[in-house]
Amino acid sequence: MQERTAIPDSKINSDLLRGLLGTPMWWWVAVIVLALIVGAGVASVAITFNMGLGLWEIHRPIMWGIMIVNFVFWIGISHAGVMISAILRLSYAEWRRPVTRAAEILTVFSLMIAMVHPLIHAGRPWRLAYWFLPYDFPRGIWPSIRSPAVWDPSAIFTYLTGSSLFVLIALIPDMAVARDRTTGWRHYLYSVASLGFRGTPRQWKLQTIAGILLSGLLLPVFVSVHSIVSWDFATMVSVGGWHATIFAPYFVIGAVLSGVSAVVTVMALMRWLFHWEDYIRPEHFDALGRLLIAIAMGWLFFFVLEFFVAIYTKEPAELALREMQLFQWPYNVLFTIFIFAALIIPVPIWVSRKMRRNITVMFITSILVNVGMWLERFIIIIPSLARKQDLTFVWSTYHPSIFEISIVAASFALVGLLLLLFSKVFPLMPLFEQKEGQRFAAQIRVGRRSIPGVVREE
Amino acid sequence: MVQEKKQQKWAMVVDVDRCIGCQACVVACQAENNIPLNTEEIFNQKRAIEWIRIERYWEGEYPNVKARFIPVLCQHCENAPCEPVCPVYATYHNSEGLNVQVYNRCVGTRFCQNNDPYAVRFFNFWEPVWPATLQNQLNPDVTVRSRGIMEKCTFCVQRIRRTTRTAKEQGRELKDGELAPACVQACPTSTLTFGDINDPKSKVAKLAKDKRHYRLLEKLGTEPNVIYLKKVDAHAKATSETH
Amino acid sequence: MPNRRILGLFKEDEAAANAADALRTAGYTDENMEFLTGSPYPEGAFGEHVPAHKLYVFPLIGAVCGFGTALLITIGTQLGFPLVTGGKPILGIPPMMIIMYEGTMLAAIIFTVIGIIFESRLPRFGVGLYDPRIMEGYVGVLVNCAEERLSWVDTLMRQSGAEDVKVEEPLRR
Amino acid sequence: MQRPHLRRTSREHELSFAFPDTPAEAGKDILSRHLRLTSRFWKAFWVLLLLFGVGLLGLALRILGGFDDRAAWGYEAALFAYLLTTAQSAPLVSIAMRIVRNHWRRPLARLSEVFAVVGILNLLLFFPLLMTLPPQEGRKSMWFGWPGSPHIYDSLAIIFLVLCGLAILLFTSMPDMAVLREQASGRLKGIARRLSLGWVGSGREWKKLNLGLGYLGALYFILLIGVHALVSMDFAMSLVPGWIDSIFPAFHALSGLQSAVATIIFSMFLMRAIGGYREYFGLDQFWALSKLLLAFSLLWFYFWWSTFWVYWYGRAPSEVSVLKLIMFGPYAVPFFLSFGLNFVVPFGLMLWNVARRSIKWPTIAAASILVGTFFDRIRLYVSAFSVEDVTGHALESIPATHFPDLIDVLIYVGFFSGSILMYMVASKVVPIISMWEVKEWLRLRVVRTFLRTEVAVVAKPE
Repeated sequence: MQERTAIPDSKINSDLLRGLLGTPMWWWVAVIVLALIVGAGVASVAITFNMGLGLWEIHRPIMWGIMIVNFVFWIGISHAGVMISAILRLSYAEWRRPVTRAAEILTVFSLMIAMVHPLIHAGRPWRLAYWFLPYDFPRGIWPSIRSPAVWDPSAIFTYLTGSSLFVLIALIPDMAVARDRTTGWRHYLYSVASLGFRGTPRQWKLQTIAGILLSGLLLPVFVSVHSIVSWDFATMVSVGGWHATIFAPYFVIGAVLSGVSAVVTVMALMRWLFHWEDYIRPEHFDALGRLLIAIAMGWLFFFVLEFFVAIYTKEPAELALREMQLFQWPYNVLFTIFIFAALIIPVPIWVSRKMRRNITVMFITSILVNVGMWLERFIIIIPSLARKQDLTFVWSTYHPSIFEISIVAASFALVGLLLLLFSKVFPLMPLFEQKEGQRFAAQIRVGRRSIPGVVREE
Repeated sequence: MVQEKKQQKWAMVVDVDRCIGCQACVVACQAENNIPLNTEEIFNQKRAIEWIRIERYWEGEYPNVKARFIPVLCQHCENAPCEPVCPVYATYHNSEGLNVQVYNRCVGTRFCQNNDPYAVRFFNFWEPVWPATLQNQLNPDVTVRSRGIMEKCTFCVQRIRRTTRTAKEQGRELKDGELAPACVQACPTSTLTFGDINDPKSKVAKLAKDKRHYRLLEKLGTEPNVIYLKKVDAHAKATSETH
Repeated sequence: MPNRRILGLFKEDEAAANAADALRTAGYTDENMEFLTGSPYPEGAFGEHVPAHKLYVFPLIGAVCGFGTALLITIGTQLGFPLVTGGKPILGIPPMMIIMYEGTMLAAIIFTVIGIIFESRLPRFGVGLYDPRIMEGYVGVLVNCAEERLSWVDTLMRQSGAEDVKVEEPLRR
Repeated sequence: MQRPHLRRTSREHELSFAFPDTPAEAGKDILSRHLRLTSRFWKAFWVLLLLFGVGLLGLALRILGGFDDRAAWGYEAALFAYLLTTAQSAPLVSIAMRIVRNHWRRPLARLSEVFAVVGILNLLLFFPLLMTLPPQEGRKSMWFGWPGSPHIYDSLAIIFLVLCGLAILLFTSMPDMAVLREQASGRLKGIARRLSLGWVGSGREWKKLNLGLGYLGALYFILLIGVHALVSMDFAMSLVPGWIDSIFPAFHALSGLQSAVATIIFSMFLMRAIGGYREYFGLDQFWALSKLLLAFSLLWFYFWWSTFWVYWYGRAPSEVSVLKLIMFGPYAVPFFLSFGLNFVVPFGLMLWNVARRSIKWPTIAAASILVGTFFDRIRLYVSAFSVEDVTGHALESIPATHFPDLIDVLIYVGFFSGSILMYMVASKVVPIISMWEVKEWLRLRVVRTFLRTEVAVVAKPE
């Protein structure tokens, strides 16, 4: 990319390890505030376990409330990591370098958070072992693999394991740097974490291949995860609004949209909080903005298809459902906010190069998108249950209770908290990627102009 | 279909034409199956548990409006959408065509209720409590369900078991109409008929062939074992919106 | 005769490459010469052979194992307790495919990671002769040479621009 | 500087193409190849012309047969969709790669853009097919009975698509036409003068050209996806009661992308083998495209599975009957063929890097995809057209398999040779290798010494 400034390796190290080696005031403040919110959430979970799900506002036939909405949302966010780092690694995009780690770690944490939701949400959490672990051998009964509720754990477990290992592998060289920079017990800790990495050509070669090979392996998993989550809904023949064949790719691309936006948010925060202006530069936001436009357009295509094919059958239940989504309070308001926040406001802004390079604007739009995408999940999941079938007398509506809301709030706080704690122990930006980027930078002279290029060796 | 011909397959016929909406079946079911009391508060929470319920809707324009009643209970579908989604086999299809619920397996994902088009599965949001005066009225043959699990109509499986056992003890075949779920027994207008639909001579089998017969949400292909008979009047379209 | 390690630290990678050339002409090969860098360099940047590896075998083995296990589990769980649900076949192939897919990928990824660690000869207990400056951008040329040639290599490195040269402690016996 | 370890490094495939290294030589070389006109070309020309005539005759017969019997038109619909899916989608390869600023696309950019001319041919099939559509009342239709629908809007969409493709071809070939204007002789010189639109190559013109190509490309992309959606819904989905499959238009478009890549790979192979441009299509192009091929083959399965899986689990009668109709019933054979050739074969081949980094295997995979897509279109359109009663909630009875008759064969032969003919002629007017893009490429890439190794440096101007 453009305006590349050569930074000596030692400066890169000290800059990017800033989070590990120093603890600014804002860090403590943020951690405490977030911890309080998380605490509130934990408290309401405890109360729910103690007194029963009656505390929530779910009822027949809307048996899944915003807890599941939030589950789907976090699964969506978790698609940021592999999307960014895998796609960009495989396409040798130079501007991936500062982005990858933050994206991957966001994946891991949001996936963990997502995983918790269905467990909290179960009627008898103390019997969850029955759900996805084999039990009761005398009767020889195992989980029913015909159930979407069993595909989910398998997919999420695979994805979580994969992406965590991905992060850890990429961390090894940075751990070596931390090892050489620290002393005392932290030195020992990092020595262990770096597995005695010394930077021989073989180790670097493997490190590079690992990035590409693991990306290639994780990409199909990442597609499968959200597809399988979407099939929780799409395979339900009884819920007209859910039973659409397009759900799998529609959810995946929606997830990518919200995930990449989340990465933009995190990057902006990193740039501001850790003062990494030299590393997270406007052109990175520029590139991400361009990517986001493409994703948003693709998502729009699927969104239109889903909606259109649903109404063009003119089935009464479908029409009733769409009527509810579009025109009935409060869904009409939510729908309007969703479509404006996720599409109509941000995309035209991203079209302008000047706006794409304005970090504040990108920060705000990225948050807007995620507000919109959260509401999208709400709009998909809740009204469809409320207008399940033609049996008008079971139609209903839903508004979340304070307990559900506090748990949702806690989930957001928890991701922030985990990220902050992570930044204390591991560098949020891959050091060696930065150095590599500088080694591999080159210039080509054409006539009077010298054009920035990059060394290519696949 | 899962079971060979000769075996019993329990079914019910609901003659909508006869139903007067007296709710006797609801009360009987409540008493028979230890269903927790549906207080007004629980009703307002839309969490009332009624294994069989009378759905009432108005037909026609004021002044000449007619009240229509349709009893809705678990349809015990052959291809029950609610069964395969359960991760722990808490609900499955047994050899007598019943859609059974195994309470102690249930972990309460509430997936089955989502994929149940008739909304006839019920979740225990609260620990069930009975006033001391009612403690002794509980039916000893029926489990009291704890909080956090799903429950639903069983066609009074406890009665089916008891009657078949006595029949076997007396070494005779089960007679048609000999056994009836509480709701059928309580219905004053004999709207509900229960029996073995695999036995061509049974009342149910005959009624099921009536030209008025239809089943709820047939387009889903769930093949319920509860068959409805249309109202016989000019306003037969009253039920038309349900199929 | 006993061999000892000697590590030359170069600020300029060009200098390191020169030293490597000189050592090669003196008969040292990749077997007893190693380059330590703080970041990836293009392959063969110091004229070293491109290290060969068998990483691609690992995911394949993993995939096979994962697929087999998943197949056993899915078939076993369905036949082990044949309950009819929703009029679906007892042995439903499509649902099995989902689980088997995830199982395959899981094992493939885990094996790949093992492969990466194994192929990059890690974990390595203790870094041996090493210097923190390497991760700060210096290039280290690590030579494993005979006792009496240590001084010769040392001077060679310093001539070709080594900023510092470290020698391994003699192992006492 | 040659060291043993340099034998396998990046250079091998970065520099795998053997054409001259300097822009000037490259331009001269391409020009000389372009102006060469063999007798073999003329032989092929006349044969194809004859066959095309036969095809037109067949079409005439079919039209005389009338439009009321929709089943008879099934194979024409499939053919139309097939041409749309392969030839008319092919320009996307160059367009997309230009948008992401890939360098390896440059030799094959023109190759894919020239396919736009086949679109003209496809219009001949499209308009008769419109006549066969049943009236909208009583059936589900994406137009909700709009006045003039679907005929007007579908026609507009597809005509715009063809025009847009031709416009891209016209503009992107302006600079080369300017060269021909100076260098060529005879009739070609005259054509070039007209087609070069007075191109002189000023800085402003270049700027405008790049910008315009970007916008037109985006427009073509959108139009193509739109046309795929319209065609798949109007000519297949909405004709089958109970076929409510929201991913189907997307699946249709996706297989368009897949076949586009396959088409390009295959024509690259032909260009190497008989086109006389062997040196210009190296491992670069094949390797990069075969990666795309792998991705698209996986996506093909993914999109197909989304339909199959949701229907399999849902089990509503309407869905079961649709599965029977287009997959496992009367059209099971074409379906399984297309499943094997569109997914199993290309996936099995392209999975291996060794195969991806070759000329032979990508070509085989591409060929199998082209055949597979053909059968895919047959199972989708012939089945949809053979449904008698288009009203109702679900498909009552599954129609029997409909086999092609002689007229169908005539039309197929005619239109395939017609497409090849148009492409050949166009490729003799427009240089099939974009001179200006290749030249620009050669300016933007150099091989440098990095310490003791050699690396290729690629410049990416914004």
